[in-house]
Amino acid sequence: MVPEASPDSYYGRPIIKPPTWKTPDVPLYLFLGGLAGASAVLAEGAAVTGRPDLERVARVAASAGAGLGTVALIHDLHRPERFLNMLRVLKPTSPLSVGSWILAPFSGLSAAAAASDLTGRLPRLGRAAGMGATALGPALATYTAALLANTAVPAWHDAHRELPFVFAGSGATAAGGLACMFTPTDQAGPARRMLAAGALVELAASERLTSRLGMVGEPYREGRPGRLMKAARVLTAVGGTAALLAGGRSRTVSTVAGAACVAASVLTRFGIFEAGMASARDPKYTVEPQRERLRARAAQAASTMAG
Amino acid sequence: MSSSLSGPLHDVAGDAGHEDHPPRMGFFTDTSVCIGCKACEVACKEWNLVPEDGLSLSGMSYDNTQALGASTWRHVAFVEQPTGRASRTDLGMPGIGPPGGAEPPAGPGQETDSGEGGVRWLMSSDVCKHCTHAACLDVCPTGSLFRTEFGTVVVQEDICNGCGYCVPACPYGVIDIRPGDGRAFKCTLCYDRIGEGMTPACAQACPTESIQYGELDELRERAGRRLGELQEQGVDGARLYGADPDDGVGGDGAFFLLLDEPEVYGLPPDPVVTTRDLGSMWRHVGAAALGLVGVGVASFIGRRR
Amino acid sequence: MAECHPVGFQWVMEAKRKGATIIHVDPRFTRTSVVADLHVPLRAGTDIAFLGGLVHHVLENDLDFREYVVHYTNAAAIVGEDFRDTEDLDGLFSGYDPEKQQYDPTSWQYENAPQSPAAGERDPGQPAGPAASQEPEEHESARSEQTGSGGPTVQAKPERDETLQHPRCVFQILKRHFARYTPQLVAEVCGVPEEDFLRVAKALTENSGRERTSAFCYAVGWTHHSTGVQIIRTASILQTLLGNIGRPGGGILALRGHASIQGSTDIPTLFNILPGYIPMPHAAQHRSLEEFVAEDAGSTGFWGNMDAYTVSLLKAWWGDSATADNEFRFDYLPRLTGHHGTYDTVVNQIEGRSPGYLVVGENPAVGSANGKMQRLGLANLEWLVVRDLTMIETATFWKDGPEIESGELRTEDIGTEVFFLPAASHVEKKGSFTNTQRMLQWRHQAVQPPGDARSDLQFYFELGRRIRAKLAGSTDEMDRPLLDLTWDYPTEGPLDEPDAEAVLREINGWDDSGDALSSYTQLATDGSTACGCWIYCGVYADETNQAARRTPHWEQSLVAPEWGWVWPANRRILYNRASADPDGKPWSERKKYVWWDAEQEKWVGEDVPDFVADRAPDHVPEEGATGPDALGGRDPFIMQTDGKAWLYVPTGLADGPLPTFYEPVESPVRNAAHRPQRNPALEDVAEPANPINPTESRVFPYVFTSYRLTEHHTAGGMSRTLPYLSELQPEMFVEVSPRLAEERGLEHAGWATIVTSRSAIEARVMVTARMRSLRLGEQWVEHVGLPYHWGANGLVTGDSVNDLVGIALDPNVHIQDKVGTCDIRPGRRPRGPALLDLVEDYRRRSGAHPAEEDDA
Amino acid sequence: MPTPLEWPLLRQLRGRDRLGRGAAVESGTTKRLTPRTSRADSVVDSVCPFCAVGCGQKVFVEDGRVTQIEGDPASPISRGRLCPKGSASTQLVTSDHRVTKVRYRRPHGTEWEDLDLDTAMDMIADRVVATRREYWEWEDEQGRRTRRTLGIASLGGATLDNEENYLMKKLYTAMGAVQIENQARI
Repeated sequence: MVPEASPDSYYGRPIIKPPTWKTPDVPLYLFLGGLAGASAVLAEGAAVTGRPDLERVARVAASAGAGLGTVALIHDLHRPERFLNMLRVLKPTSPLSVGSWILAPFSGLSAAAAASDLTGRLPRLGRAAGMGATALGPALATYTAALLANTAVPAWHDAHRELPFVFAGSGATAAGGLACMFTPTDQAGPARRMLAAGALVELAASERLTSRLGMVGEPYREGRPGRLMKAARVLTAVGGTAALLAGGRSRTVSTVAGAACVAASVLTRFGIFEAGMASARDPKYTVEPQRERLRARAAQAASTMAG
Repeated sequence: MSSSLSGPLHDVAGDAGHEDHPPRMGFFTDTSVCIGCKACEVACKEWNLVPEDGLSLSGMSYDNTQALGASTWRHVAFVEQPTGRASRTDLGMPGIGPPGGAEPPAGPGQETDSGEGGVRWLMSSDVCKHCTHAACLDVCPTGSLFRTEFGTVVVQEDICNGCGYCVPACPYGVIDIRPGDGRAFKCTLCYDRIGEGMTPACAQACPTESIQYGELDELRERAGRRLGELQEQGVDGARLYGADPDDGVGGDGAFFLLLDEPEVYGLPPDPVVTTRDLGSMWRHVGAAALGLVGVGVASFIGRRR
Repeated sequence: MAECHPVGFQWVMEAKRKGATIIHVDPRFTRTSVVADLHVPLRAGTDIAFLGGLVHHVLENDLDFREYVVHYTNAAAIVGEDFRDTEDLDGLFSGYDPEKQQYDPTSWQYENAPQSPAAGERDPGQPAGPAASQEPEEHESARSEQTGSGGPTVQAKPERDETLQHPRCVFQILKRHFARYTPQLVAEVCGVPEEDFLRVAKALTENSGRERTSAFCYAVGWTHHSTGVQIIRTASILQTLLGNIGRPGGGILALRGHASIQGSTDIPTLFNILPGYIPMPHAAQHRSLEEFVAEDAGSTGFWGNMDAYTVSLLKAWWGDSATADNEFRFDYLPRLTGHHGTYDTVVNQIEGRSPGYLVVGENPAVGSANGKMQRLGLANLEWLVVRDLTMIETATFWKDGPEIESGELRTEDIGTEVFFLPAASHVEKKGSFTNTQRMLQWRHQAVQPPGDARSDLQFYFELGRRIRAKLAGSTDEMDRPLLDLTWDYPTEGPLDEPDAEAVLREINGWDDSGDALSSYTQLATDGSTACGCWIYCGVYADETNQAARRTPHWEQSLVAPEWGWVWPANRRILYNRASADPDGKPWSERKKYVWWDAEQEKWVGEDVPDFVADRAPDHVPEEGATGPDALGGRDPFIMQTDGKAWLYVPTGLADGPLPTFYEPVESPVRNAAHRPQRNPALEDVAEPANPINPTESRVFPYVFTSYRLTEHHTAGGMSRTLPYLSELQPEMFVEVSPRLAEERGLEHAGWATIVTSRSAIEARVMVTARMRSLRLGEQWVEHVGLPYHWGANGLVTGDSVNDLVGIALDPNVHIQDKVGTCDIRPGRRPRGPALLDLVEDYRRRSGAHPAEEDDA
Repeated sequence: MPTPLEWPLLRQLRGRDRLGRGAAVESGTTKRLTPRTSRADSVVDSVCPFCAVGCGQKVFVEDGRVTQIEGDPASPISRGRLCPKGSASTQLVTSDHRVTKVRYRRPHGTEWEDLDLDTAMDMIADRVVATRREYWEWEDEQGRRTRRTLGIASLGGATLDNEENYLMKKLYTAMGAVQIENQARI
């Protein structure tokens, strides 16, 4: 039988279009942006406090993260030869436009800083570049939350308050984690602390996200994205705790905990990405909240009239 | 700036920097007179040279187009609805069909309260809404999507780099990337045609004037009158969709008269432009960025190890 | 109408906007039903019962438009004493010969009317033409073909009783004849509940009278039946009783399916008529021009000038060689001996009597009933010419037809030589189409045809030139008509195309000084005028192509007389004298159209009056007047030989003077209205490939009906090849009700096989509440709905519905039923020879067999 | 060549379209956009070739090719509207599916062959002449004059022009062919 008209959807088809963004390009870019942005902060701290090993690892991480992220971003374009069109305009309404204007200078600056650090040439310019990258780093790590949130994808849009914190925390976790892996333990203290603090922020923000979103948050808890998110949480918690408690004493613990946190950050981004996709595919996540909103408005109007 | 992002905005073209622009143009699609002929779909494709979009039978009544997309800029939905349904065991009633009322039922379809239920076949030609606050346009990083002097929203195919941001931004699921081409496509409200005073291809072809093209203000008035007529005739469920400048997208440049809930036609019941929350988003991003700075600073405070 | 003629339907929507009530009567819930105020599903093929019920309702409750009926119809005419109605003879009219399955209509005449040779004279002992070899005698129907546009001839105005009380007056006969078509019978036959039927009746009758009119629109849902002519007759009776003919907003409007199908009937590529509905001469009675015109010349009305039309046609064709001395070459016309319809031709082909075939812009392998017969015919030709835009199934039957797949035919065994010639499209040539409202519209040429593509005009012109060149010098009398033919059209353009306007000018005709004629009233019997089609005379008036006129509608009245040209005489509504009352005044201000202006002493109005321009309403013709002179001031139906609309048809129909309900040739039920099950005058086509399913067969329990979809065009040659249309309806499907799906285990979007005794096809299943289960008394009737656009070629392919359809013909016009009985089962059909086994099994179990002589 | 000043970012900063959503981001191509019908060399009045409603069409031609066919607003029949089939007319006449070369299948052949149009016409004329002669019938079995041939039949006309039908009926009748039919009966 021709499926009867359903009050919920048109033949069960999604109402909004799921993003055409590719995996792993986009979730990887989210991860790399966070890693690079937070690493820039870490590098600058290391420079200020005189931790050359940590600075080098972080500078390289920031530069490589931005570079690979740019590659991932261009690769995701369906017309990559036109990537420069990203700089035609600067649109505050478009996080991707804003992000392009962050990513482009950040990539250049972080690369210059890393190059200077590795070669020892032009140290002052390198340092200046590093400071520039650091200024942009936190924005690079967090704007991607707005990138996702500024869509009609229910699980992303509705999470627009928490996602930046999740991303900031996840970026810090990753940057700290990566630094822990490649930095001698005696210089890695800030990295461990960043890792732990990031983990805390990320866990708290994620928790708040899933609890506040209610039904629209389902995809974060269920199915494949739910499993990804859960694994990320476990790894973050374990890695964070281990790094904080034993990372200072054991290079092995530090490395493993760092790796766990990097992996957790990757998983978080994939989890969030896929949760959004899932919420876009099922029309109920689009329809039900909207209908609820209409009901609430109607009720309010009725009570205003009655009042 | 707030009215540039959400809420009523009378001069959309002016807001986009067009001086001395023509009035805002749009579509009013009156589904109560749609006969589902799909002339709009074909006329659109012929004019805009949109490629064929798949040759498979969907089983969704007479709708094998299935949805708007990069290669479908007009989509006629077909909804089959039982009316006055009775249980199958009631099939033994003599005959079928509408009741022997004194007056024919007002409105389309047939209703019955005797025996087997009747059926209502809803048809509606969907199209890009050319929102007052268009998320696709807002999020486009290249400026490929832009607001024309007619207040419509158009993709500039020479600019689009296929980033795909517009796709999930649209609260109606209209715009999409065309596989094999890589750019985003959607209805242009025949920007080239209306620039020379011609009618968009779909509206010109539409045999029953279900698709009406014109100045948006005038269309809204016309739609209001038509709704009044239908309500007077007692047509159940008639309503306007997208005509309210106070709605979540500031009203649609292409709006509809529907005969049932929007969801039934695959339309969101209360769409909101995502950039309405742009301020909040950026504020939270800012706070989180600052937080990250704080985390960074804090990480270097304390023991020197 | 919304389904097949969406743009025409805009006017229905316009009417609805102004308050009109739209009623849709159709087994199928279509796009029309969507916007109709009322959809009445009825069993396919029961239209006479439904319409008859409405006629009964009108007569029983005295709801006819009496003033109209008395003055403008033959309701008052007295019928002869010998006539016996179906009420008297158990479902048959007087004059029936059960052995021949034919009527002798002699007894149907008006009282005291002289016998009309046109319809009355039988032709005993006439040998059969090849096509009729199964029938020892020619069918009466061949004769009913021979009436021209004036309809059949009655030689005198009948006796009338304008009180309508005479027991043998048409009105009283009608009343008795339709008495049994009660709402109960309608319910029992059609499956339409009484209450619905009464709503239709009420809406129609309340909308009748001086102030209001109703229009009927129909298409092949009425014509494609073994009782098709009588279905339309029933509608005519109803519309005439309600006063809805010749008035604005009235009429019975045929919605035709091809761009110039009206034109190809007016200027016929049909066997039975010459241009302008002049009959083809018959071997038995038309041995001379004098005989040919005798029966019509001298009758009342404009058909009385048929001799002038014929002579002018002969002059157009044979020019100077046509003179009064040689009867204007009347003898050059080939004669009929029976009917030579397309299905007769196919039988001839199968039986090897007709080896050459030209198919132009048509796809019989998919579009004609009983596809197998069509293809068996094609496979038995010596040569076949196919002209089309795309490679249609008719051209490729020898390599990929269903019979190749099933193993019935082998490509190597098929001796048919096939020429596929690409045709020019409508923008690559100039010419005129005649649309469904008789309007000629000229198309200008936009571009040159590509490659070898040529217009059909050029093809036939060139073919004629070559044939004439090959026969040049022949002294054989058989070649004279070709050699004497006027065939010298000017050519133009890079391809040397004949000038279509020159052809149109010949169609229009000229006088003896060579000037274009402006009206058919100028046509003469003495050979001084030439005219290729008298009803088109005037299309080139003033040496101007009137069909090319394109004054925008916003610059003229609603009637838009300056757009195109409508035959006859640019008249938009036929018989529009009837839009005024007997005294010549408009029936009402609302319905004002054409009226008598006493001051100017002529008919005036919105349209070209369809009447003698200065004939006053009170004019009484002189005794013995003939032709137009015999028309009285109150005789609006000027082409009828008595000037009246015929509620009762005293002569000219093969299957009775009044419509009577008989079941379709294949039906799951017994005829509840009358004893005979099928049309008693039915024409069977006896061929092994054409078995007919028995009545009430349990093996074939369902009714199938074929139809169109908006998204495709006829046999698909112009739509299945186009991506934009193919994607809209990409696959052959079958529509069934939820009840039938449950009964047969059919799954939505799955596959089903539909079987008749002709063949089996497969289709995807659409289970939909739009298909209604109908209840006839204790019995349920289910329809299997089949859109018929698919075939083996093109972008989207599928089995062809016409392979299921059997052929048994309406005796008047030789058109087959589009409904029949079938079985439907889940799953795809067998491939190869297994398909034949399946069909054979069904034949055996059902007892289906080809028609035989005694098959009544 | 666009100057740097036309960089949309600068236009955005200079002009009223500060958010870069309208005037500032228009591309050169967009500014030059015109409907292709405005480039037509000729616009020809025509009529839809599908059903018999007779909707008016306008055919736009550029460089000898049809670039657009759409409804003619002036038509009192259709008022510029077309159904899906009519709307597909451009595709109909420009379709790749159209066959533009003569195809020939010899008796018992298994494949199509090429054939020159002129040769094809001549072969067809030969066959008509031969079949007509072979199947000629002066009178029927009762001795009544028939002056005809049943050897040649024709099908089609409802999709053709009146002028074409006229030449067909005229030629066939002169040939003595009576089995002339079209879709009107099918």
